[in-house]
Amino acid sequence: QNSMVRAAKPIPVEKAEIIHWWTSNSESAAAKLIAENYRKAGGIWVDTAIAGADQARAVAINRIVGSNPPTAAQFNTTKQFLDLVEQGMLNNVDDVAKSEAWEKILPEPVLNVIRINGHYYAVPVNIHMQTWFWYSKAAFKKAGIAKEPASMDEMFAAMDKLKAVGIIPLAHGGQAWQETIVFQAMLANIGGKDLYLSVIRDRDQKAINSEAFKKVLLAFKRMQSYIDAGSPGRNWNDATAMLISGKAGVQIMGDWVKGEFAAAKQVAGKDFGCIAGLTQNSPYLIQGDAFVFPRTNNPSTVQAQKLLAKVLLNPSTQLEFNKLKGSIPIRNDVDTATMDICAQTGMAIMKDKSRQVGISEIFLTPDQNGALQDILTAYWNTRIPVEKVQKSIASALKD
Amino acid sequence: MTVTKAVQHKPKYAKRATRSWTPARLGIYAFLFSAAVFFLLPLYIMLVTSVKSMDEIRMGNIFALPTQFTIEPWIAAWTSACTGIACEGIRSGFMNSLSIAIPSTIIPILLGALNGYALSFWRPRGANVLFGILMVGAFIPVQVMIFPLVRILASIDLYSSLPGIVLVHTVFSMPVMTLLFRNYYSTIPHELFQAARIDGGGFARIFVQLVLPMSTPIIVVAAIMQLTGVWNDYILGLVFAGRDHLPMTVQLNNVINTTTGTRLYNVNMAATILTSLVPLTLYFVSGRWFVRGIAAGAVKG
Amino acid sequence: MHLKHLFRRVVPVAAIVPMALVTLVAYLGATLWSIRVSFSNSRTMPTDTFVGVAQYVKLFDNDRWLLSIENIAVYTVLFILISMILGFLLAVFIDQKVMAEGALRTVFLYPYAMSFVATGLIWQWMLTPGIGIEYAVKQMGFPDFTFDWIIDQDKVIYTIVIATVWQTAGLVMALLLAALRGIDEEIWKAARLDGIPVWRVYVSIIIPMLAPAMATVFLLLSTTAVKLFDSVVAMTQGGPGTASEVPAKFIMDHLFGRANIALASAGAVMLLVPVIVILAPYVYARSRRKLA
Amino acid sequence: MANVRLQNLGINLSGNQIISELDLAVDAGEFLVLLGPSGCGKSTLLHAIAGLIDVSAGSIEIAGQDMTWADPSERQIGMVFQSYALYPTMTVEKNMSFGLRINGTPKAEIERRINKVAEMLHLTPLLKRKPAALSGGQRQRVAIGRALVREAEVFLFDEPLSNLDAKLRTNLRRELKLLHQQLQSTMIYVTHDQVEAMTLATRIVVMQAGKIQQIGTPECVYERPVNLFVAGFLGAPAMNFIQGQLDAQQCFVSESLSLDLSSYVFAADGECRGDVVLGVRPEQIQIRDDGQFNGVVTLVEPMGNHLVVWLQAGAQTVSCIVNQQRSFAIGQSVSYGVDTSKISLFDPRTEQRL
Amino acid sequence: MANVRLQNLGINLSGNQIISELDLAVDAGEFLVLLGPSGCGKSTLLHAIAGLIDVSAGSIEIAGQDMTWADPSERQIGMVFQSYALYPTMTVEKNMSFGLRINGTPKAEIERRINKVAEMLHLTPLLKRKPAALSGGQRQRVAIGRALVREAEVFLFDEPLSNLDAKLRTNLRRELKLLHQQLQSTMIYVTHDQVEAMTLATRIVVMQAGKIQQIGTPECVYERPVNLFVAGFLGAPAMNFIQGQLDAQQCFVSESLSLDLSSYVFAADGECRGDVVLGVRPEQIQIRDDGQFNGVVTLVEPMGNHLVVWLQAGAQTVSCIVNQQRSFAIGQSVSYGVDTSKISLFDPRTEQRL
Ligand SMILES: Nc1ncnc2c1ncn2[C@@H]1O[C@H](COP(=O)(O)OP(=O)(O)OP(=O)(O)O)[C@@H](O)[C@H]1O
Ligand SMILES: Nc1ncnc2c1ncn2[C@@H]1O[C@H](COP(=O)(O)OP(=O)(O)OP(=O)(O)O)[C@@H](O)[C@H]1O
Ligand SMILES: [Mg+2]
Ligand SMILES: [Mg+2]
Repeated sequence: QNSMVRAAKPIPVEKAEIIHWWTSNSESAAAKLIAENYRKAGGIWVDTAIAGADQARAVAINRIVGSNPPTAAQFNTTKQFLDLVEQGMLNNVDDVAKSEAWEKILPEPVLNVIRINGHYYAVPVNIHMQTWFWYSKAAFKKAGIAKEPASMDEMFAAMDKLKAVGIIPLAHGGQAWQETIVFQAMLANIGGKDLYLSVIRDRDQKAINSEAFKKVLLAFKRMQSYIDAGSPGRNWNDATAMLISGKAGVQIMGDWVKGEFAAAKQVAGKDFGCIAGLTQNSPYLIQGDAFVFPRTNNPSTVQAQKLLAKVLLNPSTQLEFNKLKGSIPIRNDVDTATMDICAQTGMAIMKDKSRQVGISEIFLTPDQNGALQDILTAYWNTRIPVEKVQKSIASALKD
Repeated sequence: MTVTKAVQHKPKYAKRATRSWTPARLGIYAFLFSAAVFFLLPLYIMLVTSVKSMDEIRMGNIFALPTQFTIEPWIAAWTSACTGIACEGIRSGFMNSLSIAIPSTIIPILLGALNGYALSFWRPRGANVLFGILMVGAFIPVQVMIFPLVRILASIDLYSSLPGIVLVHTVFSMPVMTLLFRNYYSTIPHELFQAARIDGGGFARIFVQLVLPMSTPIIVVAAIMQLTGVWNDYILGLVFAGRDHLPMTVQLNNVINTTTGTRLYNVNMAATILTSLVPLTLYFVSGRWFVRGIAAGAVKG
Repeated sequence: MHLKHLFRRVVPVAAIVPMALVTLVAYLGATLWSIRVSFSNSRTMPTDTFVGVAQYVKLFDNDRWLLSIENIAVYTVLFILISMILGFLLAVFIDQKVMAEGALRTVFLYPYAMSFVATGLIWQWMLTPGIGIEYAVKQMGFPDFTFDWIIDQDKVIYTIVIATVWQTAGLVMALLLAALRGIDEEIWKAARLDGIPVWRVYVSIIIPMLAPAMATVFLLLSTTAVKLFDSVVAMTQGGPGTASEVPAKFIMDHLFGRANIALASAGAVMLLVPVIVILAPYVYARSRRKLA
Repeated sequence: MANVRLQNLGINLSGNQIISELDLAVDAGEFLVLLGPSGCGKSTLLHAIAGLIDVSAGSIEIAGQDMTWADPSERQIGMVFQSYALYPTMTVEKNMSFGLRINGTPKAEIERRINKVAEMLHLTPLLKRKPAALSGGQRQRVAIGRALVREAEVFLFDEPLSNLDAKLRTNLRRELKLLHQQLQSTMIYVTHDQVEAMTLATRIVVMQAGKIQQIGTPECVYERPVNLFVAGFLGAPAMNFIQGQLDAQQCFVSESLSLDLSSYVFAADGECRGDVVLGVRPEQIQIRDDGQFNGVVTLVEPMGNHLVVWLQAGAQTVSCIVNQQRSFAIGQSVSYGVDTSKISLFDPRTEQRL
Repeated sequence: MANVRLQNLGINLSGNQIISELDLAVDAGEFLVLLGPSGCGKSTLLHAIAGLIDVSAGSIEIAGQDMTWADPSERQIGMVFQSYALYPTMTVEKNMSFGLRINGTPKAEIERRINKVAEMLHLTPLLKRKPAALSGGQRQRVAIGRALVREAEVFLFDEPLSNLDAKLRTNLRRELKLLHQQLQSTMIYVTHDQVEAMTLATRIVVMQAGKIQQIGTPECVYERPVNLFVAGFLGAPAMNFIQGQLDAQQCFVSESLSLDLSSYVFAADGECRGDVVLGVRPEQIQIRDDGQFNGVVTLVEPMGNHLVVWLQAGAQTVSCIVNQQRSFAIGQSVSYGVDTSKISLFDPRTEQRL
């Protein structure tokens, strides 16, 4: 171990190199805020931004393997870093977790991910909700939809109406991960929390083969009939642009789309609406970013890591950061009055612990998740009997 | 009978100077022109996109000329686009890219030429088997080899350093560079090499004074390939160069590539074109090295 | 004298030491490493828990992998064929002492210089029905024109062919141009005297003489084709659905995002199998011929 | 069967004027041999006739048609390149048959011609080889074969037999002559071999530095060279040149010689006197016991069927050919006579024949 | 100054046995001329001596050292390639100086040698040109020059003068001879030119199909060929072969001839009788009024300094050389005599000299 440390460029006491993938303008601003706060707290932020989550994580892992680890690296609050922990490649931040009483302020699904064998290995920073229904108020008006849909059936009805007036009902980017989002929206909103958990968390074969799940899959496929021909390959923001221009009615996407609306000077609640869950008890699917701390014995680096952990969860950092990022704070004790209406809605829902559920990646290994994604995108894009899809999912999620 | 008379009488064969517009030549130009249109169409779209505002781009007519021409994206791409917490555009990586690209172009070309030369002319024992393995290796996706290479480089203290990334580029370019030169040298008359050996030329001397000067066309092609490859490389630079040497493409990708952030297509296009200017310059000036008949007059028969 | 003697013998061998090191350490090493990993149950990191051929079984049980193989087969054939033909034609035509040769050469080469992350997007736009070429042609007064390969499960792979050919043909042109220029003028003269039509000269004399360059191009294109990845990611992300998935993307997804390097390695190893099957007899034959 | 007519021809190669103001008319069916020192422009001229390089001035007429700018393929020409220019990827057979196949010559006919030519050139066992696996002379023969199978109207041969052994060369020389008689085609033939020139040519053209010096039958060029250059160029060993004066009695006087030249036929009318250069071919100097002049043997070169003996006569060295089976010792004094019936006289200033 | 010794040499090229079991010892300072029909393996042999192709059997010794596997550069050899093999990217000057520069010869010395050789080869005005801008003969001279400047121990010349005009060739032949005398180097020289062979060689080697047929001085090989092949190969026009019988009185009898050969020196002892082939060189047949035999003139070839007259005598065609300034008409009957002092006799079955 010591000989490997030799290879690393020694980081002077306070310097902290952080690998992250926040590179777009809005993300940069958010990252800059953290950096600023970190600096204020006495640290020195050395920025290594790498676009693309996979890419950034791969670099972080390789840097660790190459004995030249960063001080901290961004991961998602998912099982992504489980292997690193098992290989003993990460430092824990138990001290900070204890002193800041994470158990109390962080949502349960997130705690379950970052706490491994009783140790805390990551600092979560935000909660993105992936399965928001965004809709264009102008489009809804044009189609004569007065009321915000409050169930999946109403949603389908609204979409039919949109279709009838020549508006593309669902603005969809035809990329596998976006299809997974639609699927999760269906599973959460139609299947409800129980089915969601038994399929995604418990990987219960019975549940997967059940009629209820079949219904979810059929609804998922039905969604596909609401998209336009140009959807395959489209980026999510181009889909959002369709909402902005009124060409399309609804988009199911994470809360980062707010950045697009903002760039087009559209206001939540006025120009577009956001629905976190169609029903009162639809689960709120938590996804988020977190930072992990590669193993090092250098006390000053450990120091820097702990300082970063503190800064990241600092309430004011949390608030300002999440405003910029479009997500909501990870801590439940932040005053959100200054946030936009969608964020406030989200925060409100988060108060209900029973609605807090992790996204699939929190429960599935990256591999299982990927396999699921492959099946779903194939199902979305081709004609596959739903029974076959059920079978495929069952076998993909089997151990 | 005077010359002019003869020409007047038999106009069947006009002078070559005026012959350039035969149907065949028209066909050639027609083909080249249509090919050029096909090749340029994407560039056209890139260019118009790069001078449109995002609002206009959202409207979605990709072919339309900008209603409001703006140079902003170009300035932004070069000087102020965010690539992390720094918002200094892609220029910050320019020098890094140069410092990687220059040695990573020259060294692999020299090594490739050297290998090709050794393989075609000296044929050391077992070299062909090595070459065979090398060529098979060229089919392995680069990414698969990253992990073991990181290990190896770390063990020799070259990980995350300029020599490290140059070495990595050298490794990954070796099959193609060797192949390029080996096959090129196989077309050079072997007798030249023999003559040089009689003249007392040793391995190095023949290589430098005889073989390299005859290699200019292929060196240019190799330079085109290698410079472009290295210049556009992203993943290797990212993994191996170390944070102080991150190439421009990392900034470029940071500008372009985002999953959940906003995409500024106009800036992306401007940044892409800006980044490609260095290889493009090489392409443009490379013409004079595509010399004709480099071995002309060497051998009879 | 004796030392000099020895020196002369050693130098050619010494010259390929870098190549030997790279070949043995990097390529052979990486291949062996991949093979080893592919027999383990490694996830993010290589482990020593061996599971036999389980990963391979899993691989060939995977619809996406099977589809990827199918795709890459179609793609490789088309891509190599079209790139070589187009590149060759461009080289030949540019070699006819045309005007503005330098500009044309750059025009054909420039796609190669552009990061495909951006140009891939442009191609995606151009090929997307409703906004791209289809839209433009409709505007030009052909309302019935459809060009929707990129959203067509069965045809999407062809769009990748189009875009990658666009990217690579210029390089093929440059390579072949360099070779064309190396051909002795006298051969041309002889052929002209023989009254052989120009196209026949190319087919019967020049192309055979270009064989080494063609071999270079062919191998070069094969390696890029088999490793096809960036373009797919930039243009279709493997979609629609999994219709344009390719092995390298499968490997990369599992290498990074899906943290299953064992499966990824198994995929990489499987990529080599056809290559070795094709290349080995050739290498063997060559070495035999040399011995004889 | 076609005549070739060059008028006022000028050729530039990379800026150098290689050939200028050249006029040459080759009759149909003629066998014209081009002679000239290395680098004088013979190959260039052939390439121009074939249409392979552009002329910078003048015109080329073949079979009565202006072909100055015609494509080589339209000129109905068969050519043997000095550098052979074989198609490296084709077998010998393919090399020879390629043009015919393109022309659509029937298969049987192609085969017949190939076999005939291959037989004649002793290439039959090599038909399946590629040029790279041939010896120099074999390659040259393939080059000849490729031209011959075409049975063209005009043949251009650029030193076609230079790399062949004497025996084969003699054979082929005869075959070419026969072929020429059969085909009645026009042949323009570059050679450095005097025997070839003398035996094949209907006329010989002697060139120097891109200019024609003399055109004439072999005998005429050999016996009545128009200037010193031609005189010195033809013949091996070369003509002996002896500086001297012509006196009023048409008697040539030099340091070592004094000859009565009253029977000499002057090229131009008018009186000739004063400084002249006498040209005597070695075979016109006979070493015999009753020779008028004396010399000392300085070198003897046995050539198999004859000897070349070099004599020192005063300051002058002369060579002579001796056919008798005699032997000479270096330093030996001999006497020799000069046959004046075929001598030449030149003006030392203009170098022209008198 | 170095001797070259080949023992039991065997060479394969792509599986064909080109040379087998060849033994040859070249003395130091010798000028050995290799003769043989096109494709017999002369170039191959030179390449092997130079170390450019690997031998499959036997050994090569140079200057007393076994050099069979030595590097070409260690053999101290200067070579003129049949195909020239000029360095295309270098000027004529650079081409010639390349080897010297490698050896580290001082600049001034290089310049001196280049100038000397260029002068001798008439290359001085071309020193700055690249090979592509040279004529065939000029290229060949550069190839010669490149070898000569090296002043090596052993020179290998592969038809070095084949593409030069007769005059230049005569000059260079003499220069080479001089140079050889000066340098005392060993020269192995391939040529198809009989004059070169006869004038330059200290010994001639006649090869056929990779085998040596005869080694000897020019006179010996010319006058006492060991077999029919050598006899027929040397000499132009070729030796006349006449089938006949030798009777007990050593009298040769054929359809048209009957010669007393009692003074003939047989190669081997023992009695010779029965079928033989008589070899008579054309110059040994004299057309004279008092000739014993009669023939009809079928062809007359004027060669400038002599005539070749072909006679039909019975079924036999014989050629003879006529030096006198006589003219013959086709169909004319002439009588001729045969000089029996230099005839050869061969066994028609073994083809060996009797
Ligand atoms: N690469 C090869 N493979 C097979 N045979 C070859 C090869 N190269 C040459 N040969 C054959 O070897 C024989 C000898 O060739 P070489 O060049 O030594 O002949 P040569 O005596 O120099 O003839 P020339 O007088 O025509 O130059 C020839 O018959 C030729 O066809
Ligand atoms: N590309 C060129 N540029 C300039 N000069 C050239 C070029 N090619 C040939 N020459 C010159 O033109 C002259 C004529 O060349 P050409 O090949 O016609 O000579 P040649 O009479 O055939 O001589 P040889 O008997 O040596 O073959 C030569 O002096 C040569 O140096
Ligand atoms: Mg010539
Ligand atoms: Mg030879």
